[in-house]
Amino acid sequence: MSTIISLPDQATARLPRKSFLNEEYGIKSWLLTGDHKRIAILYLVSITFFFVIGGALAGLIRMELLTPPSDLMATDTYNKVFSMHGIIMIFLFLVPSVPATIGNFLIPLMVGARDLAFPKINLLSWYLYMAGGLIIFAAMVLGGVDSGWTFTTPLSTHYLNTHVTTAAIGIFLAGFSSIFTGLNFIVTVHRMRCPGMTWFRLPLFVWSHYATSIIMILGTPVLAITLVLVALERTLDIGVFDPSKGGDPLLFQHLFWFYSHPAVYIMILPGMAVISEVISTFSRKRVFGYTAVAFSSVAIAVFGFLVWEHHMFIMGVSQYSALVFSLLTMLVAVPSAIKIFNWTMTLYRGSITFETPMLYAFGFMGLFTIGGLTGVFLATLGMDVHLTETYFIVAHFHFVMVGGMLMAYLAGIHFWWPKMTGRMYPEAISKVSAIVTFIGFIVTFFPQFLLGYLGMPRRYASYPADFQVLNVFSTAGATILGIGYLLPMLYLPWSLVYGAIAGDNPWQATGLEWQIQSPPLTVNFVEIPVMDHEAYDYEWLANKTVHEVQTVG
Amino acid sequence: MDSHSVATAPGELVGGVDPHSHPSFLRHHFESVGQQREAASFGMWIFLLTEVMFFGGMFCAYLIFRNWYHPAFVAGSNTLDITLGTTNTAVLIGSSFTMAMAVYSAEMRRRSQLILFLTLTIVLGFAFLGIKAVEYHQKFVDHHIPGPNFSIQEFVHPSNPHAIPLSPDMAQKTQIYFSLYFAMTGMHALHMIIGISLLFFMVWRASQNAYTEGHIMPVENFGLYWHFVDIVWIFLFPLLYLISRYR
Amino acid sequence: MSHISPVLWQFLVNWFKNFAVFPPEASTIAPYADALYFALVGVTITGLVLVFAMVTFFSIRYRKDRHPEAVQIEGSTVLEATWTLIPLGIFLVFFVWGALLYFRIYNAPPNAMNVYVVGKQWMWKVEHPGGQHEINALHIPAGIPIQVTLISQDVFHSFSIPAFRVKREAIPGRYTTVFFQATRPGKYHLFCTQYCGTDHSGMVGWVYVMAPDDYRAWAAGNTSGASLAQNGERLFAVMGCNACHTGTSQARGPNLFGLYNSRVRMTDGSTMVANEAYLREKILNPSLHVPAGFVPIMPNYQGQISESGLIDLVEYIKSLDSNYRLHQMMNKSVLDSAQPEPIGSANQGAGAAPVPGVQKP
Amino acid sequence: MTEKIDPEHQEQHIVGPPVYLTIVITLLVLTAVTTGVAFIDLGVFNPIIALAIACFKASLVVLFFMHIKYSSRLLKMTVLCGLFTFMLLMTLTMTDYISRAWGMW
Ligand code: HEA
Ligand code: HEA
Ligand code: HEC
Ligand code: CUA
Ligand SMILES: [Cu+2]
Repeated sequence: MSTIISLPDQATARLPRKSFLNEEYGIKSWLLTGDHKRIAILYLVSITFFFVIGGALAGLIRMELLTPPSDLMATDTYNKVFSMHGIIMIFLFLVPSVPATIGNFLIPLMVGARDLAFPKINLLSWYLYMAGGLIIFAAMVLGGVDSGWTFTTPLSTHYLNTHVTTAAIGIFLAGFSSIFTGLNFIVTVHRMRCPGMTWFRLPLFVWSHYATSIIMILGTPVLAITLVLVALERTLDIGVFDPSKGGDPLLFQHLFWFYSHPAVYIMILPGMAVISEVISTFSRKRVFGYTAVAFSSVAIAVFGFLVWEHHMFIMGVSQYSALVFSLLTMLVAVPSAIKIFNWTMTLYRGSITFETPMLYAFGFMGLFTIGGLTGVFLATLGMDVHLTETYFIVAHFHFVMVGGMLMAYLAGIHFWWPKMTGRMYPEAISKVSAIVTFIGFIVTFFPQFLLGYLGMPRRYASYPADFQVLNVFSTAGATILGIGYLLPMLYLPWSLVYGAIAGDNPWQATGLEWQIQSPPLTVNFVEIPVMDHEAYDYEWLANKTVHEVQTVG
Repeated sequence: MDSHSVATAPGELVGGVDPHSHPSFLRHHFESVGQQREAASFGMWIFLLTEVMFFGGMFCAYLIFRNWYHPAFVAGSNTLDITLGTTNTAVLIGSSFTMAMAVYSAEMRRRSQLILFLTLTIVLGFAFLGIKAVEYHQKFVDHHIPGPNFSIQEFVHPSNPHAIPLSPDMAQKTQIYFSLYFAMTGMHALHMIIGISLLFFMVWRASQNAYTEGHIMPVENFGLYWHFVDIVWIFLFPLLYLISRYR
Repeated sequence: MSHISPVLWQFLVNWFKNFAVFPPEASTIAPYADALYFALVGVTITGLVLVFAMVTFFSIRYRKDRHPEAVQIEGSTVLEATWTLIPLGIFLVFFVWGALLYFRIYNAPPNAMNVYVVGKQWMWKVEHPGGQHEINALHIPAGIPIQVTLISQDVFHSFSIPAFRVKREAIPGRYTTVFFQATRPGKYHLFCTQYCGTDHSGMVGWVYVMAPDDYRAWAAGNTSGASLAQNGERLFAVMGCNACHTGTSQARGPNLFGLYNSRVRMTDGSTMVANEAYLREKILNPSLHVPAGFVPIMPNYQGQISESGLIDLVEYIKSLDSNYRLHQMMNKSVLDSAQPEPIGSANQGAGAAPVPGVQKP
Repeated sequence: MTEKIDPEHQEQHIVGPPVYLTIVITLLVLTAVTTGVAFIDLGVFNPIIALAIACFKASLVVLFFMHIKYSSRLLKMTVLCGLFTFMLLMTLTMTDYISRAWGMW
């Protein structure tokens, strides 16, 4: 059973005359569109905007931390900077990053549907996102928020006079945007699959997004009500989280992390979705252990709801319940390991090529493994006591979020760029930027593990001089990292005009989305396809030139 | 064996509507009316799940504080007007009934009956909000609204006929009870207000014959929403009004 | 650039002189934590090397030039089971290991010397049993188990001593405790690690670990005259507590002698341990838990006593317990044995015997 | 595996007024019962009975007014899934509160 795929040469490919990009013109046709592909592009543009802001704030953080005293900005300003950095990066960038752009674009294509189940709700969710984003942006411009992204009570409710309520409203709206995205995905996956597309023929991308959506719809509302209560506490002075009234600030932690822990899986599962596709495509092999990978996604989503208290181990929760949650956290780490090993084994006896997405995917595997295993450090009760609230955590979550998800996001953007735009990105420079990103990343965040074990607390504007050397490394790395991210922002737009024409299936991939023209038509499929083979069936693809199954000419 | 393949097979009657007749309300990306309706009601249920979790956060808070500060919750609960509360429960259940009947009328394609039941639902909804407003006003008069003006007078003096007076520290905790009371009933009332606004819209659409030509999905989905709001109240009522009434 | 490089240079030099990538091990906990840490690091490196080696090897061996035909493989249940169970097993080992350490850190031995720490925006106020007060500094003797009882006056803070590998959140309205035993005299960082507002990064201080002699000398030189328990005793009279808690059988309030750490039966039939948290709660919210056989007539003192005052009262009530006193005496004797001549009020607050107003029944 | 949307049986089950009337009357009666029971001292059983009645009422609404009784298995699972997550939130939070050493419970 070996596969050589020889599709017709893509070099002669030409841009299709009609596609979703030129179906209609004018700003209105974009702002009122129901087309999931256009909404994906809207998201792409807007999250990039917020990423640049968040990144610039990260730059400020690193600049301040270059020297021990808080000399670049006042401590107050610094607090606002990292709070806004966290809030923007998490709620406005990472949570919607892959699902709302790549997922939005691809899920209907992958399941063989004309659109998501509720196009208007999809558009509404973008508007909610923008409203939320602009409100948060306004909160930042009007003076900032200094609660950290975790809004710890009673600090956020009674001791800050910054725009906490405004930011909470913004997050509330952005949260509903993500609820609606999740809702749309679930209904689409359940109800809109094309004939022959059984659950176990779905690409793993869809499985992962399905799992993500479960978390989005079940977790996000708890965050919403928690923020409402915080806002009510600030405005109307109710006392649910206020210890001086008999309320319990720990209850806030419970409710907040009930969302925010599962949310970290909202932030990684879509990344894993991308990696499954990329690794399979560039090793021309079916993903090793398809069912195991599919179920591990769902397992992560379900177990993800059982472990939130590991963020509160030293906050005065009962020691027995800490035991329970530490144990459950160990369990949730296992499905991630399953995935990593399955991807590794997918390479075995494949026929591997090293295009940019694949490089990012390798980066993901390495960095996520480090990030994930350091998560296990934190899940280990006695270790967490020393490591919590230090830079070790900062390093942990940047490894999983930036090294994991952001790498995966970039892998995905590069991988599907030809599909989205019909043009190739420039290969050489993008490889350089992938490598620069990787190096920059390691230099930035690896020293933070050491800093964390040394005991440097997070959210510190000034720190003892003993910690400076490692911080200098970190700042230097962040500069490299910034360049690594800046490059795609330059060459991707460039490729819109000058990039080579991609053709329908430049990667010789098997997904339904690759069997139609790039960029696709607004209706996606002229005729609803009939799925008659497994996902990642490279045999089928190899024979495809014989039996032409293309739905769009 | 995939079901969607069946949906595209010709000559099948889906949901009573011929899939190939393509009624005007069938949106382009759906294959059939049946698929569209299934999707819509599934979507609505998913949305209701998020609502369950939304209220769930407050129920969780309620559970904890009720057990910590039980005497305060008893005292707070006993200040609520049980007649108004029970009436309101009945009113809301009635409105759920009229809503169910509205859905039925839409299914039966009876326009005037549909409008009638929708209007009745509006009336009952307003009745509920009206009674709620009276209760809120009462709380306002009694200084039982959490915040700087909150007063524990009633709970420390034996002037309160219902409850044994609490010690001052426990009486303070009634503020937690009222915080939860206002947060929960307030969120519930907010849902009612949204619901009533949608009802007005639906009466208008119904009068244009929008729901009585086979396209009953909006009415049905709105019905689900309305019943959900009713269910929330079904739990709020015993939890907030009926704590140790026998005192 | 010209601004950065001298700085960089200077600190590179510094770094080679003082290669700090690892914090000092200065408590009995630290070796345990470090052992766990290195075990975790070992597993991480193993896992990473495993993944890295496989990826590299496959990438070279099966790259397209060498291996143009991919071989389709379904999967393997045996392999799936392997990499489910082995990591699970490893993780479970760490779960147990970590849990043991956690309980070691948060459950002090009964003879631990008690130090109170109050966190507030943005400083640490330390109160020693002997009545010494310090701000943003903590002087402790080496070799003696120490329990820090924490509370916050406003928001969450977190009391962190990296060299000891311990840390605990200070919570408004509740006591939390953390335990350690310093081993090496020296000066160590003390941080507030929970974000607590504007000056969070300024809420830092030093922990001075001293040889027992030095500690006693320091304690003698810094005492404010009265121990915590003595202050508490005074407060007990001033607040009128002794009006009811006379310690006699006709008293309106229960006898507080020997109350600390005993099990108290409540009116609702449950029992509670009368620990610091319970005592504090009794003074602020007396009607939350009512001991069996009493009418809840005790007034509440919310808003009338500061956190330090509460600590004094609690320490006083604790000192009425002979067991507790005994344990503290043992500490004292450890301290004393280091140097024969007895020194003033180093630790005598807790041991301050017969307290007027409360008699043995 | 895949949930079935069988178009033939998907023919909307129309619930008629008699059912609705029965349900609404049951609900009103139960409201009266639950209020009445609240005035009798049953110790720990008061909240239990109140909640039991509330759950029963809610199930009636879900099953009949909201047509779950006649809906596909997918929708039934959806409802259960919501309940399950809600219970998770409650029970796991409670693991902390009931076992806190300072015994506020
Ligand atoms: C994308 C986001 C993301 C992801 C995926 C994770 C994944 C994990 N996280 Fe992380 N975490 C965060 C984002 C994330 N985290 C954030 C943002 C915070 C801080 C929040 C704040 O306070 O601001 C945080 C904080 C945090 C804490 C709290 C620390 C504290 O506050 O004290 C803990 C504690 O348990 C933890 C644990 C874990 C674990 C066990 C995983 C696991 O899911 C990881 C599983 C993965 C692996 C285990 C790697 C793969 C395994 C292998 C390749 C097998 C290796 C081989 C062998 C074992 C031989 N995380
Ligand atoms: C998706 C999430 C995400 C991402 C992508 C990042 C990206 C980065 N983060 Fe962030 N970070 C968080 C989520 C994220 N972070 C969270 C949740 C916190 C906790 C907040 C809290 O405590 O409340 C945090 C906190 C945090 C801290 C700790 C602050 C503290 O505790 O005191 C630091 C310190 O180094 C840091 C650094 C960085 C750096 C260097 C990057 C880099 O990867 C960013 C690199 C990107 C760019 C630089 C932008 C691209 C470049 C350009 C657009 C060119 C223009 C750039 C400039 C002019 C500078 N972050
Ligand atoms: C009016 C009388 C009165 C005064 C004044 C009073 N108490 Fe009490 N105290 C009681 C009574 C009665 C109880 C038992 C019933 C209860 O818990 O309310 C009690 C219980 C206690 C308990 C718990 C004892 C146990 O066995 O569990 C402590 C501790 C305590 N008081 C400390 C204090 C302190 C400290 C003060 C002063 C700041 C004080 N009391 C003032 C009457 C009083
Ligand atoms: Cu106190 Cu940070
Ligand atoms: Cu977590």
